[in-house]
Amino acid sequence: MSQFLEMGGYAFYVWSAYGVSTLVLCYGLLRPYLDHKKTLREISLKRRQHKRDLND
Amino acid sequence: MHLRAFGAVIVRDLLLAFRHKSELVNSIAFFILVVSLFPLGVGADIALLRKIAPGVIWVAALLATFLSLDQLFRSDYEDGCLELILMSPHPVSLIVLAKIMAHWMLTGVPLTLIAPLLAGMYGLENSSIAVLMLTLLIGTPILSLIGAIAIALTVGLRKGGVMLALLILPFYVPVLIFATAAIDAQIAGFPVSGQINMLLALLALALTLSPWPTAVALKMSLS
Amino acid sequence: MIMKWLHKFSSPPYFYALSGKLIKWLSVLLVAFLAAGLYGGLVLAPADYQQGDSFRIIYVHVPAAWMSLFIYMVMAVSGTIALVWRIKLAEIVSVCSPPIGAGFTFLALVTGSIWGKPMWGTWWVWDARLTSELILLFLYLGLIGLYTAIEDKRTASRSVAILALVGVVNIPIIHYSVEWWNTLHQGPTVTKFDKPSIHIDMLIPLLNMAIAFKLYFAIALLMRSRNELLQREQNGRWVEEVLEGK
Amino acid sequence: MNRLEVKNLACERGGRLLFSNISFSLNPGAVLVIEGRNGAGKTTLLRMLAGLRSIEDGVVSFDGLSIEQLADAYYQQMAYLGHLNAVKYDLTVSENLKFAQQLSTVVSNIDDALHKVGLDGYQDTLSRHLSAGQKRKLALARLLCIHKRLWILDEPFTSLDKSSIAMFEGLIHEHVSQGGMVIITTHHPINLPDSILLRLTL
Repeated sequence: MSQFLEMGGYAFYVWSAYGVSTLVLCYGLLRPYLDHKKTLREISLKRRQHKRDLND
Repeated sequence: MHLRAFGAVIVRDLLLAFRHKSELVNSIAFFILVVSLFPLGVGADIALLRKIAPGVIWVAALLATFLSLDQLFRSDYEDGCLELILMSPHPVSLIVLAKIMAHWMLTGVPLTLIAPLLAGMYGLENSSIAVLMLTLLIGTPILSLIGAIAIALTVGLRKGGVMLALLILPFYVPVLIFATAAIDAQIAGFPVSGQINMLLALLALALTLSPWPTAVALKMSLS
Repeated sequence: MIMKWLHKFSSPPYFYALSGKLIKWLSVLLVAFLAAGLYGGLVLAPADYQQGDSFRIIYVHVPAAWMSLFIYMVMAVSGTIALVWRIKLAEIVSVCSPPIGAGFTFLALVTGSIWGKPMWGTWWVWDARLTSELILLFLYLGLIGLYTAIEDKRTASRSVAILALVGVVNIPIIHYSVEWWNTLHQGPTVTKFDKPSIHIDMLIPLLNMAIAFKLYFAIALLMRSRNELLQREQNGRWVEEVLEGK
Repeated sequence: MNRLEVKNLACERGGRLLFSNISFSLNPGAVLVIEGRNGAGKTTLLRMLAGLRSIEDGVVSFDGLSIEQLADAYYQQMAYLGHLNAVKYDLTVSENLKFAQQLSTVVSNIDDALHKVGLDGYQDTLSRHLSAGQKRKLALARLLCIHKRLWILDEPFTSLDKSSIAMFEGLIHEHVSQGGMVIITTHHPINLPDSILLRLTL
């Protein structure tokens, strides 16, 4: 296992490259997921407010 | 019938520019300033200066043209003339081409005429200065044509719109590469016809392809 | 038949529901291909005789570089469809793609320079491919900047479509002029940045990773499109049921 | 027979429905007054009719053809006057008008147009030196010296004094009686004969 981690002496380069990739790709999925939740909350908030204005 | 309008737009823009001299001088002053600042930073070693001359002069010309492009639509946009032009019975891309040509006459041509002066400062001999002027003559219209697209896209923006237009500079890369390569080839004594033909091809491409997106972008910015 | 399906597919509520299911299925596929690609690339593939194990970065760098161009094409095509036929869905796709494309371009740049470090000792090399990738990143930033700068969403997406169209015409020109410029200044050096001779065991994981990245793009695009659609249609009745459903 | 027909035009701005299913048709010899409180979308509607703003849903057609199909031909028939006067300050009055004429096809004498709006003798003054009202009159003079059948006027009376408004109402009446058509938004009460007036409230 340690031989695998060592990557023939290039461990730092290979794993930093893969590390950056995981970061970028995860962010790429996380961001829309959170935005989606935020948009849903915003819209329901606006609609509830809209309903309240209507019946005042 | 369209040619009359084409000429009218050019004449009007030239007239406006001459009545409003400051804009004219700005881009030329910027060009001279940037080119003459470099030796102060890089040192006056003539061999080095001669080596970087094509690149420095061309990048300065590129930026000078781009900065002066902002006026192309901005004043018309602010006083409503842009709407008048968009609603004329003539194809908008034709009128846009007229405006770009007027802009080229006001910035591209002066830059080309002043370049030999600055090239002299960098120790270029006459033959490479001739090639420099040729590349500027062919290259500056391409810069105006492509730049016009970005300016049309961002003319309606209030905040930071101008800076955004800078992001069209990547499209200037081919022009910069072939122009500076032509001058380097001349300095090294090689024939320059290859690079010059590439520049002419880019000019033909820009002339035919860029007015249409500029016109559509103007309609976008106004809607 | 196709038009009917396209019409049905493009109606917002239908698309919203369908994309929800699609994302789930695609993520399963993504995990599968990713696992295959990574395992193949990191473990099975033999080390390169010249670069040793550092060549394994190729399994991230090359698919990312392919994706950066692929996404630009997808964006330009969907932008043109949106401009010409005014199909709302195409507009949303062409607007949601730039951030993902920028991500992949950035990834290609970073992994490229990390890969170059052991070979040439410097983080940045004016290699033709890396330079073109850098310019492509500027193009993506321009698109994202333009979209965020314009308030009205419809005009913003059409302006982005125009810039993307102009971009797609210029990308080959930029690429070849940079390539030409590179050979001019660097001359025939041995550190040509091409892929090592591809052995079949090395190629399979590369293709798996490429497919995995395409699946990833589809998922990210669907997620962003659902979000964009929700924002644009927030007054629509179908949004009502979506709110109850959640 | 050139008529302007609008069928269920709708417009959405900032996620809010500004107006919807607006339908009307305007025949030569009529003036359509569009009323509505601020923010009701009057200007947006006019800009859509002028082809400046893209039309998402609904159809605007002139002489039976949609204005998108007509494109340049539509602009031979229509003149739009917005909030901005479209006047170049560094050009003189006659240069401004001459430029507008060079952009259009059917034109008439500049001096007559200036006389009608009360700007005679201003031919060679730089537009910069005109007052706001005079600049507005210059924009109106432009309408007169380029012959367009359909006028679309957005608040044309701003910065005009009483007599100038009356003068301009006369010009509208004259234009309409010669078979022209006018669409206008204004807050001033319009005194034109009701026979030629149509009203639309947003």
